[in-house]
Amino acid sequence: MTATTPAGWLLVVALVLPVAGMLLAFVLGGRAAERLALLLLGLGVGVGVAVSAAVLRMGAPIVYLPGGWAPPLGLALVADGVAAAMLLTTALVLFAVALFGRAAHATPPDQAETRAALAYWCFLLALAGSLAAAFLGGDLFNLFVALEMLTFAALSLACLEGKPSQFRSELRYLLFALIGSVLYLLGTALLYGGYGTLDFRLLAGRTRADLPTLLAAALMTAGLAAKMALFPLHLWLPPAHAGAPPAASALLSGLVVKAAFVLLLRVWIWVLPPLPAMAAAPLLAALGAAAILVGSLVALRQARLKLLVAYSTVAQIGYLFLMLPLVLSGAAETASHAWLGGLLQAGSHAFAKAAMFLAAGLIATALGHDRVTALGGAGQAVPRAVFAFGLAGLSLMGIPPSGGFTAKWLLLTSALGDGQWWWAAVILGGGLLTGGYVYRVLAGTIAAPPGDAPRPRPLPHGPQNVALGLALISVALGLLPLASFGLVQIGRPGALGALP
Amino acid sequence: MTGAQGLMVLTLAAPLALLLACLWPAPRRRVPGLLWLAPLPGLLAALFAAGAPPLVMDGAGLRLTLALDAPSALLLGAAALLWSAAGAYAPAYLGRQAGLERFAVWWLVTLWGSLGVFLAGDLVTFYLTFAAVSLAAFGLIVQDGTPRARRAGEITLLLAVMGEVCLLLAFALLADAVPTSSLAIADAVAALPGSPARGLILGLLVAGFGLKAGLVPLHVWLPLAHPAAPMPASAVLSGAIVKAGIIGLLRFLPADGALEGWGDGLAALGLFTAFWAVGCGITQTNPKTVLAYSTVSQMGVTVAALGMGLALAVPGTAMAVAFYAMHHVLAKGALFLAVGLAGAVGGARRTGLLLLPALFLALGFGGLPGSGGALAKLAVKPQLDAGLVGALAALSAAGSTLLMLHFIRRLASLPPADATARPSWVPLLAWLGMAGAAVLGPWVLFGAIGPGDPWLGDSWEALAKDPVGLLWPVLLGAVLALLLGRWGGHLPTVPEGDLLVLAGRVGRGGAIIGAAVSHLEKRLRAWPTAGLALLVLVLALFGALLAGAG
Amino acid sequence: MSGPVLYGLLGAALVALGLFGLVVQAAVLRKILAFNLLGGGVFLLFGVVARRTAPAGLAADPVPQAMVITGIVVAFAATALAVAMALRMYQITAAVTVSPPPDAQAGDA
Amino acid sequence: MILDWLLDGMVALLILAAALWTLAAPTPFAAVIGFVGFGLLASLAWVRLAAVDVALTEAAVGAGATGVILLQSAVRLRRGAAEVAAATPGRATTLLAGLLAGGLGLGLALAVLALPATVPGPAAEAAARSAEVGLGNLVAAVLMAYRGLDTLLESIVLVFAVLAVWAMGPDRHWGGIPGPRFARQRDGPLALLARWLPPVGIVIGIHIAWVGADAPGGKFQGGTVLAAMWVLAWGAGLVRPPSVADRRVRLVLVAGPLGFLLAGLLGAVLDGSFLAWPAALGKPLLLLVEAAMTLSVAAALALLVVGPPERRA
Amino acid sequence: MSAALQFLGLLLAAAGAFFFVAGSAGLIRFPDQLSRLHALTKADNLGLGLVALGLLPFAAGVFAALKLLVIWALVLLSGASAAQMVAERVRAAEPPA
Repeated sequence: MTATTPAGWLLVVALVLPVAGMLLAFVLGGRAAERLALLLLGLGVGVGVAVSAAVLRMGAPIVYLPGGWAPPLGLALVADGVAAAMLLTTALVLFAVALFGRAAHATPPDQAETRAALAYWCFLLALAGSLAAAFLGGDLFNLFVALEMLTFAALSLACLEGKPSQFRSELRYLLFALIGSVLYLLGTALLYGGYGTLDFRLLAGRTRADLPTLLAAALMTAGLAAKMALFPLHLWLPPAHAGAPPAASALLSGLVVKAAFVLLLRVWIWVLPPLPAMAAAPLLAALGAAAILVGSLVALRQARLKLLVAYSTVAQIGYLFLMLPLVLSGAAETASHAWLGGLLQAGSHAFAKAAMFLAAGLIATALGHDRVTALGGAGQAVPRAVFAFGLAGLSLMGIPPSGGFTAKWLLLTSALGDGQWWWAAVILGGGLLTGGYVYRVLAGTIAAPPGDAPRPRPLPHGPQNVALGLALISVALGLLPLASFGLVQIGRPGALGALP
Repeated sequence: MTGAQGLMVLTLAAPLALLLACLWPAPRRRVPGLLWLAPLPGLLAALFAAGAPPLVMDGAGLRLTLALDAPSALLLGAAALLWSAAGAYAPAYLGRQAGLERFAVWWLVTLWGSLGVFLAGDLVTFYLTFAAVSLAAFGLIVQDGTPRARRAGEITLLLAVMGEVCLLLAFALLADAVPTSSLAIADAVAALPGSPARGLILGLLVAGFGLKAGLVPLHVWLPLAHPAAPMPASAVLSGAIVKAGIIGLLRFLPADGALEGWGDGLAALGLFTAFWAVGCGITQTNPKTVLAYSTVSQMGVTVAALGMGLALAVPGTAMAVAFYAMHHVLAKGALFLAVGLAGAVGGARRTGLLLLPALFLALGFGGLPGSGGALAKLAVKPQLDAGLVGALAALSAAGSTLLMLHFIRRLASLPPADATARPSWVPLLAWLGMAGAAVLGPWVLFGAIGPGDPWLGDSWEALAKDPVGLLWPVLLGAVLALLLGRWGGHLPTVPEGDLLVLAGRVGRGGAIIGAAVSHLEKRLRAWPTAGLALLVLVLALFGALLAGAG
Repeated sequence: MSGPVLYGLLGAALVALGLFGLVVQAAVLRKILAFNLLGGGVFLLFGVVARRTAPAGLAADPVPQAMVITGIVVAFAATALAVAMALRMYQITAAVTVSPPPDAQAGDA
Repeated sequence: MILDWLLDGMVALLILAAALWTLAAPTPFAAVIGFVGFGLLASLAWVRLAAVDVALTEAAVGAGATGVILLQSAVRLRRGAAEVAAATPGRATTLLAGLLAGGLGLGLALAVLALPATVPGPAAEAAARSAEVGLGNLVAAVLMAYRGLDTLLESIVLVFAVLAVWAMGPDRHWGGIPGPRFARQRDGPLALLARWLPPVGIVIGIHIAWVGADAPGGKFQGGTVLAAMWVLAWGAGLVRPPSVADRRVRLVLVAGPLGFLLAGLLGAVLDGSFLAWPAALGKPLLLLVEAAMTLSVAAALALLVVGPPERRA
Repeated sequence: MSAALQFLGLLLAAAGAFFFVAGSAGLIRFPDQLSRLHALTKADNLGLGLVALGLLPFAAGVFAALKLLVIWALVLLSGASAAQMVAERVRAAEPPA
């Protein structure tokens, strides 16, 4: 169908770099693994920027055919607007989290290699590789393998510390994610049976609204929803993300969830025929709305800070599902606004949630506990972390001038423009509730420490600056002019070209 | 970029510059001393940049525009003057407290928002500045750190955020109604009557701005916040910040009478607010709370005037309402400074320097002929003199007089530090300066609103025409004040933020719902239930897709 | 009712059994077994699909078969990981199920 | 025709019976035995579906290796019946789950029946162009060439799974010996088996891997047989698993995927696209990578069966 | 010639099948574990031998025929040692009578 485009080799570099890095790091051992990981993740940011620039310059998706075999026989690596934007976001967040984790996960001088140090850096590289494969994959089965690797990497990162209570929640996460993967695999089997290919660009526009295709779509959507912890299926996310070390939970909440989201978009926007998609999208959006309201409400009542932030993830994921009925609504103007809004929400949430979890981790280490009711003194001990938490909270609430605000404004205007005002009400309600729990934490940290509590010990500025940097990026996304997000529209079926 | 537009940019740039200076510890120590300097560009802009062509900054794809018409120039000038006086007053008043620098940061953000609101020409800038002024005010309120201040701050923040949400939805609807995707306020207001959701937008706008201006159901935060805040902050809260709501209503409500009924509704709400506030105010003991209720009452009268002006399509309504609000900024700011000064001035000097001017200003609110207030009442006379509304307006003037006399009595009963206490000259200058401005300002600018000569000429004729009309409400108010003095004790003491007691029950209801939802959520997290949910989701999606394809 | 369709129905039945086992059975080991049954069913469906998309000359389409081989190895890796975690959990907390003890606090489910 | 239908029917029924037994078995150990039976019968079904490669993989990895791991865990997870009883859902949930799963299965069956009879798949092109790759066995051609990226990612997943399983162990045991300790068997059947079977097994394993190029077989199946032989020797106490910190083991583990990656890069340099098998080097390079992959798969599967480190070196 | 061989092969395979049936009957009917082990290993291994012999004429070539015999030998080896181990385990689990 389409041969390898000029800048295609960049995609291979984006995929091979972290994967080869992980293999080498595993062999070279502890300290070398850390240096290699930092180097490769830094290069990853460069590659992410190069891919996005190439996609913008060409104005069309970049394709690379490994081995020269064109689909349907071979596989294709595809970097359209969505993939390039998410690749860049993940590269930045991963590099930031790597810098954050240097202190906590360095190999102690006296030992040649420790379990936690080697494992952390190898899993970080594996996560980078699997995320790149999940975003750039063009074949639905190839995406299944990438998704599996992603789940294993995320799982291993989460139970790095091996706390007793952690194994049960991680096992729940693994089993539920495996059910999701198998349902997704079942969907790919039916699709292959129906069309003889699994390349989503070949499938786009050629799928019929018959029984196998629709059941395949339903299975794949349910599987991906289970991996994204959409509301009724969120049993595994809060304990898994809260119990993980701060660096891991930042990646889990910020990035891992987004990979399944991009796959969901591939299924709903490319593969599914428009008529049934339009009919079923409100069901998913309704679950998203329930996620926003219940997630925020439960977050408001959480006793522990990390669980509060984890439930905030469950809530913010709901926004991503709100965009489906709007993008599929048919009106070109509404669709492009909602599309940009949804992806901007994905991007700004990635930065904001990563910053929030890192800040929460720092506050917990400074105070020695993370009970929300007794956060007094954190403001003095780790001021930058608290400020980062506040900024990230603003972005999640959607207070101008943050990235979250622009995303929610776009979703709001497209919802109202298309007459689906109820999504607008949910967005605003979600914003208020988010404001509630962000205020609850901030007010706690500003207050004076309770008399008897041990003096919170101030932490070095390095990790705090990383969290602050991530939060600032999330806010800066709101300052960028809307036209500059044209990258995201490239390659979207039915896109009108860049945003007017 | 003409000189006038330069002034407009400078108005916004000055507070930001000081804010930037706060980042480094050395300059941060000197910033509180310079607080009075920040609003001055705003004052200059009001004097010289009124009516200048709007400045359009086509930066980030959003055409950010700054514009200054006559009414907003009036309000900007008065607000800048009050901010400057309070800014000079603050270091002296807060000198001994620890968090002065943090207070300065919150002060500058609120100042930026408060002045910016008058200059904003497009939806985004307006929303940004409005958000700054309402959210940053929280910092000023909780400055003392007492539990009462925290509670007031929390309630203020909660209501402010709800106001923000209403405005966000209203602006989204407006932006959607505008055919071209321009975000200028003028286009938005032009497109308002045409949009299908006109009623919803107007409702949201009135709710958002009414909450900031303190109309009755939404006024509960005002009597709580103003007394809890330190003195200079209360002065600015009551004087300048509340006006953000008024300028919002002025800007966004279409003046060409396309409101079918909203104007009368506003007038009724305004008058009801005026009388309700007076009723609650007279039972208060803390002079600052009395002043807060007086603010609510005066804002009620202002909104009533605006409502009637729009309903009857009276020409020049915006200018008249702005004039009335301007007088309120100056007088109320001065009175708050007076309350701050009461503790520092003793003996004979106390009555001469403090009580007498305060009395004159207080009676001005009732419309005492010769005072600034009288001119303000005259300015809004064309709007408020039609039959029943006229009578109610006069009665509200009497009510104001009663409330202000009650305030003077509470002010006088404040214990002075000691007989020989001499206040430092800065607070004294600030108080007297503001008092002078409250009296002279209206005299000087009265002509500007009337058709005649802008200087002095018109004010004497207007006063001479109907002295009795202005005088009887003041006398009635004085008589009522005497009665209140004797039988005041029997009145039921209304808790600060009267309707808030009801809100308590709503809070408890919310907690019950929260508990029920989280219990449901916990049951959902059991493994079998989640497994069933997954299976149900697959079948439901399959059914929905089939329905679509069928 | 040719051979492959029969195995297709078997695959569907195995998927149903696997899902039922995963949802209802409480012990982690039984869940892992059910997961492998589910995987077996899905791979059988791939096998049936391979027969249907086979061109004239070939008995079966090699592409889905290659996918099945990859799938089996990935499923094995998943099972190994799950079993390692289950054993580790048992060593530390003597627990053999993933549902939290009844008195678990709302948070640490 | 009838005989075929009869045979298929019987195999299908047997598989269903084994699956039902796996779910309904009273003890976990019995369930695992049932599952191994299910795996072997499933490989029979694969032969009936004309997929001999998959049958080999199912028997070796699906039933064999998975069976060993599950048997090990069934033995160690014997207790906890009370906890399981407490966590088992009530009749209503079970009934509802049965209903919903049944409904889904029915829908799936209808979907399979509704699949179009003839679909233009890529198989014809795969067969036609297999000469370019030089691999007679089409499945091997798809695995190594056409969908090379899948196999690369999958082999990396295996290596990663080993590291993940190792990371499950406690910190103090890092650098120690993985897996439980087995006493050295002096004599008896296990010692006999462990001495006689491995040599034969190794030859068969290498044969399967070697013949995979042109006939059913391949690296995963061959690797699994080699791994099985090592596990047998380990079970009999004849050989000790290497320490987790041992560089050589990691090198063997990584040799396959890294080799495949380097060959891919070589293909990018010589032949213009990543993961292409350069015509010049062709067959020898392919065999070299295949051998490295077999070794890596064998090491990975063996170490996955052994499990996380449980004692100091 | 080949028809006679094939007929002989079928005969042998049928005999092998009979031994399998006997083995399974023993598995179900015999009282304790040891005798069931006995039935299984003896009958099934012999049955497999007969079936292997029976299939020889149908084998594709000498190499394939050799493979059949190697398969039989491997099953004999692993079957016998497995049965021995299970018997040891059953013996160890019995109460010291």
